[in-house]
Amino acid sequence: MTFKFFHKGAALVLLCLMLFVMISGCGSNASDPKKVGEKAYPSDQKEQVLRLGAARDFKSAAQGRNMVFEYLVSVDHEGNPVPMLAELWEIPGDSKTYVFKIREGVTFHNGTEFDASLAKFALEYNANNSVWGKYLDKIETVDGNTVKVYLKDYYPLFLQDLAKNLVVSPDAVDPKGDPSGKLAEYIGTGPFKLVSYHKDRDAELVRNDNYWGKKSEINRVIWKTIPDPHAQIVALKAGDVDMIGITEHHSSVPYVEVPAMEDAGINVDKTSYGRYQVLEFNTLREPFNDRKVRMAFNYAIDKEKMVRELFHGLTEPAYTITAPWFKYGPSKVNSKYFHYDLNKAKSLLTEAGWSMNSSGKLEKEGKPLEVELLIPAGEANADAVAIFVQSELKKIGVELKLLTLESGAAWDRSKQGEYEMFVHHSFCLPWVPGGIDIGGKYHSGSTSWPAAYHSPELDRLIEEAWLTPDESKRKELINKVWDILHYEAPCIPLYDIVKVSAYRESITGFKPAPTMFDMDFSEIKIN
Amino acid sequence: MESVLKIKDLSVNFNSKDGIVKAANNLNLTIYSGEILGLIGETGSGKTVLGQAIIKILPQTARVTGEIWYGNRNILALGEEEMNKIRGKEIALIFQNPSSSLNPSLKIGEQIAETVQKHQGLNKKEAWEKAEAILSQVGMPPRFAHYYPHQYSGGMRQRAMVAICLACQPLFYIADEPTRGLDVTVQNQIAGLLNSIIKNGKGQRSMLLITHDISVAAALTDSMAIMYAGEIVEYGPTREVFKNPLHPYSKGLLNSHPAKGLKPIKGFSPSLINLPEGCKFFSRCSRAEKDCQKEVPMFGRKGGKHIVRCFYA
Amino acid sequence: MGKIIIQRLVISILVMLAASFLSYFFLYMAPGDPAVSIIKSQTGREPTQAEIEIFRENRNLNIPLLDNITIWFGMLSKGDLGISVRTGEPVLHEFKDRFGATFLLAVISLVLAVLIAFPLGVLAATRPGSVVDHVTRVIGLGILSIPEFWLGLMLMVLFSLTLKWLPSFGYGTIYHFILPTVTLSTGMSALLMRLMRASMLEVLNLDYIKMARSKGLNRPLIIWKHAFRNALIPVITIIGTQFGHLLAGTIIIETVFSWPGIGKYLVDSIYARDYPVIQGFVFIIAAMFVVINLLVDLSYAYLDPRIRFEQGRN
Amino acid sequence: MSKKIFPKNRLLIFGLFLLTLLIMVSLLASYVAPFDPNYVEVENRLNRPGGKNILGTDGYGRDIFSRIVFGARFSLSLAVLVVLINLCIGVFIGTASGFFGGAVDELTMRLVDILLAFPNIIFALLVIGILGPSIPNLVFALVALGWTNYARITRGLVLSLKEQDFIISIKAIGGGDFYIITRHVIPSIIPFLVVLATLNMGHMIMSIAALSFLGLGVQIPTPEWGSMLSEGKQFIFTHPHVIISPGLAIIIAVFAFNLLGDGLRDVLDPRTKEIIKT
Amino acid sequence: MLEAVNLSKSFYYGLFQRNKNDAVKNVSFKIKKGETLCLLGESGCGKTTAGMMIAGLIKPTSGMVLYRKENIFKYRPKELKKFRTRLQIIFQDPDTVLNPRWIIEKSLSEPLRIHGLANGKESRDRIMELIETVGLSHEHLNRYPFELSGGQLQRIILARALLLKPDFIVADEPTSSLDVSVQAQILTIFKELQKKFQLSCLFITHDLHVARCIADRIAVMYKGTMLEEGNAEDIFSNPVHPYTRGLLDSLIIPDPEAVHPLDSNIPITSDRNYTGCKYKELCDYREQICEEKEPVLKK
Repeated sequence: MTFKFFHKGAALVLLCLMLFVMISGCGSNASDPKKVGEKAYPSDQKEQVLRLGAARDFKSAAQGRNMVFEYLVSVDHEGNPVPMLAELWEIPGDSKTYVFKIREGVTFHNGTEFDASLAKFALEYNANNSVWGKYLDKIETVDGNTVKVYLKDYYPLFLQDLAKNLVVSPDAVDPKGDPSGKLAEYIGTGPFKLVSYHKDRDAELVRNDNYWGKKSEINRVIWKTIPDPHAQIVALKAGDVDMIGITEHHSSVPYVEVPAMEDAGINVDKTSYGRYQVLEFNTLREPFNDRKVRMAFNYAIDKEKMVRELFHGLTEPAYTITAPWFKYGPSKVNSKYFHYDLNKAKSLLTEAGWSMNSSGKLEKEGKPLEVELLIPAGEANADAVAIFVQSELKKIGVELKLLTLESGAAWDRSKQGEYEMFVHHSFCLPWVPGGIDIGGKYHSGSTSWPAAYHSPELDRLIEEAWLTPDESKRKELINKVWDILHYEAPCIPLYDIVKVSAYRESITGFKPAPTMFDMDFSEIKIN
Repeated sequence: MESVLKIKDLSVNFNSKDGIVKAANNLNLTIYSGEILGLIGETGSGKTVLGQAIIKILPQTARVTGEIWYGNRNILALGEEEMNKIRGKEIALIFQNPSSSLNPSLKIGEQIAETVQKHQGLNKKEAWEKAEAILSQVGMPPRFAHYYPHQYSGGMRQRAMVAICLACQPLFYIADEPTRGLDVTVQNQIAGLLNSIIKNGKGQRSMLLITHDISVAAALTDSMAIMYAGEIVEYGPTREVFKNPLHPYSKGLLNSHPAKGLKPIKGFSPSLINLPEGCKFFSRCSRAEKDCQKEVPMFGRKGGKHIVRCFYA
Repeated sequence: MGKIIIQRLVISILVMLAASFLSYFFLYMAPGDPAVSIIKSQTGREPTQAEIEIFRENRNLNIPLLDNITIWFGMLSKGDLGISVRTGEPVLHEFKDRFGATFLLAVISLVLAVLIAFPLGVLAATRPGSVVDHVTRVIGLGILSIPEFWLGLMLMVLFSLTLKWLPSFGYGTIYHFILPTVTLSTGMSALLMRLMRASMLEVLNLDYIKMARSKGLNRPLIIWKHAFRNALIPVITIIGTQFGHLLAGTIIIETVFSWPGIGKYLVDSIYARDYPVIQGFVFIIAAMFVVINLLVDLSYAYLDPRIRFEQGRN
Repeated sequence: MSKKIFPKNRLLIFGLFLLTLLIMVSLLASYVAPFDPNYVEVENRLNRPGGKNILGTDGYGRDIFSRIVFGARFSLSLAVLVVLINLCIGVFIGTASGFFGGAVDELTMRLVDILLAFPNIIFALLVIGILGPSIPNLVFALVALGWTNYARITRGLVLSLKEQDFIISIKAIGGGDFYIITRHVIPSIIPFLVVLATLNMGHMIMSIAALSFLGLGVQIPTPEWGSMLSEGKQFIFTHPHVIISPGLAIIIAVFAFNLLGDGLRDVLDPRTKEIIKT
Repeated sequence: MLEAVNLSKSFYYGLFQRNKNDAVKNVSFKIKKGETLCLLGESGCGKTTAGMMIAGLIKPTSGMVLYRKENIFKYRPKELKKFRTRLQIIFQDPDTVLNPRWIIEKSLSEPLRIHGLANGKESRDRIMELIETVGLSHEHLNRYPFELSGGQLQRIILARALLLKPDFIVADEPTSSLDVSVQAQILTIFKELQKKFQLSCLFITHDLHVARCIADRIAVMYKGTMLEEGNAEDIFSNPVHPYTRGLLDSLIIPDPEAVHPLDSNIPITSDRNYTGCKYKELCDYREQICEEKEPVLKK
């Protein structure tokens, strides 16, 4: 039998055909004629186009969503709830009922007017994905612009949680109008409308001319995805994008690049959002079950030098567990801060029973002081910090071993308390910063941090603080919590992870948003 | 009779990592039109090199000296371009191993047609028609032109090889061990085919038949030259050489054949790298004297065309 | 030939399924929770237990392993590869949106490499021992010693930073293609060139090339018609197997040049423990291997009649 | 025979020289390196080459030259380890399946087909992405697929050897399977394996560097060339010297092995060329 | 001495091993002590496969080989090892039979080492003795196979085969890759040794001239089947089977005076398996029955 099928060029034709199918089937996006962000949109006076260089895809970044969607309630820089789509709210009586007055004159991007019933839908939609949903009893519309939410129990963080809940149109979810559906279309009330989107590549937004608040001068925002931070910087310098760093909820612009950028005439904004990088101790294990050792470690690290040399002095060393200026932050701590003091560190260790041996290493009963620092892979700046801390601890005779684990595995270790030290960072708004909420890091109910510092006294104070609706009493209790924690030194706060945004000289009116998940374009102009 | 090819003082050396291989030493040979000249020798005696030297396809490491006169042209002095006009058109080489000498990825027809296309300026279609005609000339159905070499049996491949060489009806053929490795019956067929090509050439065609098989030589050739260690030791009309072999080696070779008594020559052939001085057959020769070891004997004429390179023959 | 292809297909499909299940199984068994990784990557902090539970419930992460496999099978039979845990979008869409970029990068690099390698390889093989041969050999060997990602970085420093000729990253215009494709094709062309040279040298020493010479054919005809085609056969196989390395290479190059392809997405998905994406991508990549191998087989048959008729003869 | 060939192959000699140099440097790392490779001195970070740091310092003020020297020790020994493990597994499986054939052969070769189809970087990515970066995981990821090539080539060699008359004749004389394998088969394929392993060494050094570059290799602060590149990548536009010299170190090491393998392939056995193509 | 009883070997190939190729079909013969049986046939007729089965290197699909009335395929490992000293095989291509990386002496002493028969000086003496018997000298012992010519290697192999003092030799085309003069040397030595050691021999060849010189009896094979068997003299003087006759007719004699059976017509035969006589396509005496039945060997 001879195989007639392969007569002469048949195989070649087939090959070409398959290649063609593959290219045309998969490369359809590639042949999009619109060159987003290129010269097609000149930044002249008539149309102001802002091109953002972003590390992440538009839809997977909260900052992207928050251009299109808004919340009922937002938070300010310290964490106080502030009105947004809810003009005002009341908490009558038992602190379990919330009455929201919906702002008038707000329309969705598709033209539908935002009212109480749509607010109710948005709340129901979010209840499915939020912790407060567990406390929810029912939602009622009182009239055209009043919504009443009944909770089953007192939930202290309800308003803060709302500051993460997007107000979406019923038309935006799939299936339409179903509160348990999933977000399919970007129909919100925000200052910008999404007009085109290419996954991992770019997105284009135009100004919402019907926006209820202050309208931006910017007509058009181009979101360009550039995952590599250095590539972002090159793009910024080359003028391919106007602004970078602003789109991230962490510092994506490497600190090391900042001086050179400033030299090149690029504006750099450094904003603190109170997120601190910290080294957690396992307080259940030797040697960190001893407060003196924990304190000694705190004294032993020259954070000033670290910030100056490794981070070009762009940020501040941290001496409190989280930023003191937060609403519930450690603003009134009585304990002394652990400023760099080698002698104190050494004497504390001697007190704790660790003595220097002949080879310059600390030991106790023949056991050397060796500690392992767990680094979750991908934790920003963790490697730099680890290597620095390693060299600092070496000076007091401590050998620090470094262990990088895939972050899921590292997280598992922390859950099982299987670590000695752990590079981590504190929470920031709109969550409760510092791990002092119920189930938070320093509460014994924490499932994630069983080996962090816990005590019955601390638990009592935390629980009491969060279960009282009385704001001043809560503050008082929380100050006590911070006192205990700073006395116990459960971790080494290292430095403030400031968010760096960089933008071209032509841009004026840059204003940092209250939380790192938002962007504020209300004053921005391109000259 | 007119001479077709005259080889004068041809030597071929190769550089190898073990030393210089003297594959052919001072060969002189004349082939006359209409005849089949048999070049008889054992493995490693340099006979294949001679065939490839005539058509100038030896590897670049080969150093060829001497003259090869084809008509009034010295082949060794010709450029590659002029040579390409002779190869395949006037001189054709029938290779010894058809399975490896046919291009496995081209149809037999194509392999015949491309020669025709090149030398006779025919277009593709005409060339293919010609190819089919030639195939039937060597006794194969024309449809076989559309087959690939691996679809042929061993004997058929050898026929295809002959067909390729026959394509432009050249006048001079070099057949390099055309019957090697074939079964007895197929051997006869190929031998018959070669014989008919020359005999049908009206005295115009001639052939250099390189073989180690004295039966085939006996059956086909008009005259024969016997090679030993890169040298021709005896030359003469086939009948005479068989009837009266003069050189001790020729005698031994003929008598080694099972049909002729299976009487072996003692000893081993020398390697082409370390050839002895004097007569190369010296160490194996029963009639050798001292001077054989010192001097290479010259050819001596022994009546008619029969010549021999031996002092004592 | 037909039978061989069917046999291969059957085995390949089993391989595809096995590969995707294995990757799923490993991910499922590995430490780490997709809920944590994903919430973390979106918010930059570890989620609370309550948030994790809600997320797991919403993204169907609480289904047991075996049930998940049957569900996946059911979906696969409808041409559905499930939904990404991370983005909540169908895996197939995620793949399609990104594959174009990777595919273009890989194919352009391959074509570029072939265009450079084949003529050079043939040139070197036809002049063994010449200056061209030695130079290409040493340079080829040198190029093969350069790590691709490093080469990419160096090209970036040279052409984007110092000379400012080309964009260092991104996707869109033809200029964006230059650095990544040059990076990818450099090593590949060195490899293919060496292969082509070796294969060609081997073929040029075969009897049928002597035969072609003895027919009086011109040198170019001998080289391209007789030698090149036969020399191509082993090279084609290598190109087929190299496709895997090409994909692997693109993963690294994509991270270097911020290329919006599947490579980076796959890496991120592995870290996010995005089971459906890994499972689906591995399945599709395996499927592509099957197609590539099939194409290699077909081109084999086209180039080498011995294979085409292998079954037919007996 | 060897006397004549070796001087001719200048590239081989050069490769041998480079490799000896590398091995010497890595063995005598503590003498060659002027500084402790892990000594951090942030005040001295990102020094340009020259002065007391020949190749400058990295982002933490560590001496790049010392790190490269110690990195040589690490990269070479890890590559040797992986290649040896691969070689042993591959030769064992390849010999067994080639020599005895049958269902075992069928099964292992299908497995090899599957594994060969898997791009090894993707596989290593999966393994290390799942299990986390560490040296044992790295070795596992590189071994899990790495042996297949050896197994395939060994099997091919054994299959062709098995059919050769000299093996059959020993069977006919009465030599047992074990005798034939240990006395004839394995010794006959050793030249091929040497070439294969040498060429594979270069490949392995690059794979390890690539994985380290992706952050999947060794733990910090181990000096390793790939992770030096990975750490230095952030300085590419401000201080390119941080990534140029480790890259050159990789190239030199890989080049040495490639030259050696290529030269050995030419010298040892002309047949090696046909079997080991790349 | 040795008897082949209905030996058959089929090779299976293709998808699911569905296709079958009968390499050898129902071959039977007997060889007496000191006798040489020549297995004569064209290439691909299955004669090598038959030889390998006799030597116990290939298991037959059916049938058996009896050595001194014992089936060699039923041997236990120990008996098989013993049998290996009694029967030796000589291959076609001497260049490939010795380990190319070993010097000749090492290869030569190998059989003794494997069977633990002799070592040291004793082994060396025996080797020296044999090496001289085959016309070589001790200087050849320290060489590598590639340094020796085909004829010399074939002598070495002969010597090695005789080292274990076998009583049976399977020689598979031992001279077909050699030149005529070398062939004559080897065959002469072979005949001498056979006489000296009282060897029985299965001699496989395609060369009628060689067969005539060496054989006591001849068996003619064609496409896996045996067509004719008999005394060498009888076969040559009075061939019965049309194939044998054709074979003898096509023999070219090294004599330019003779009439040579040159024939330029080519018969095209098919490779397929079919029923009936294997030779029917080329046979001048073909009749209807040849199409239907495969003839059996008769006296």
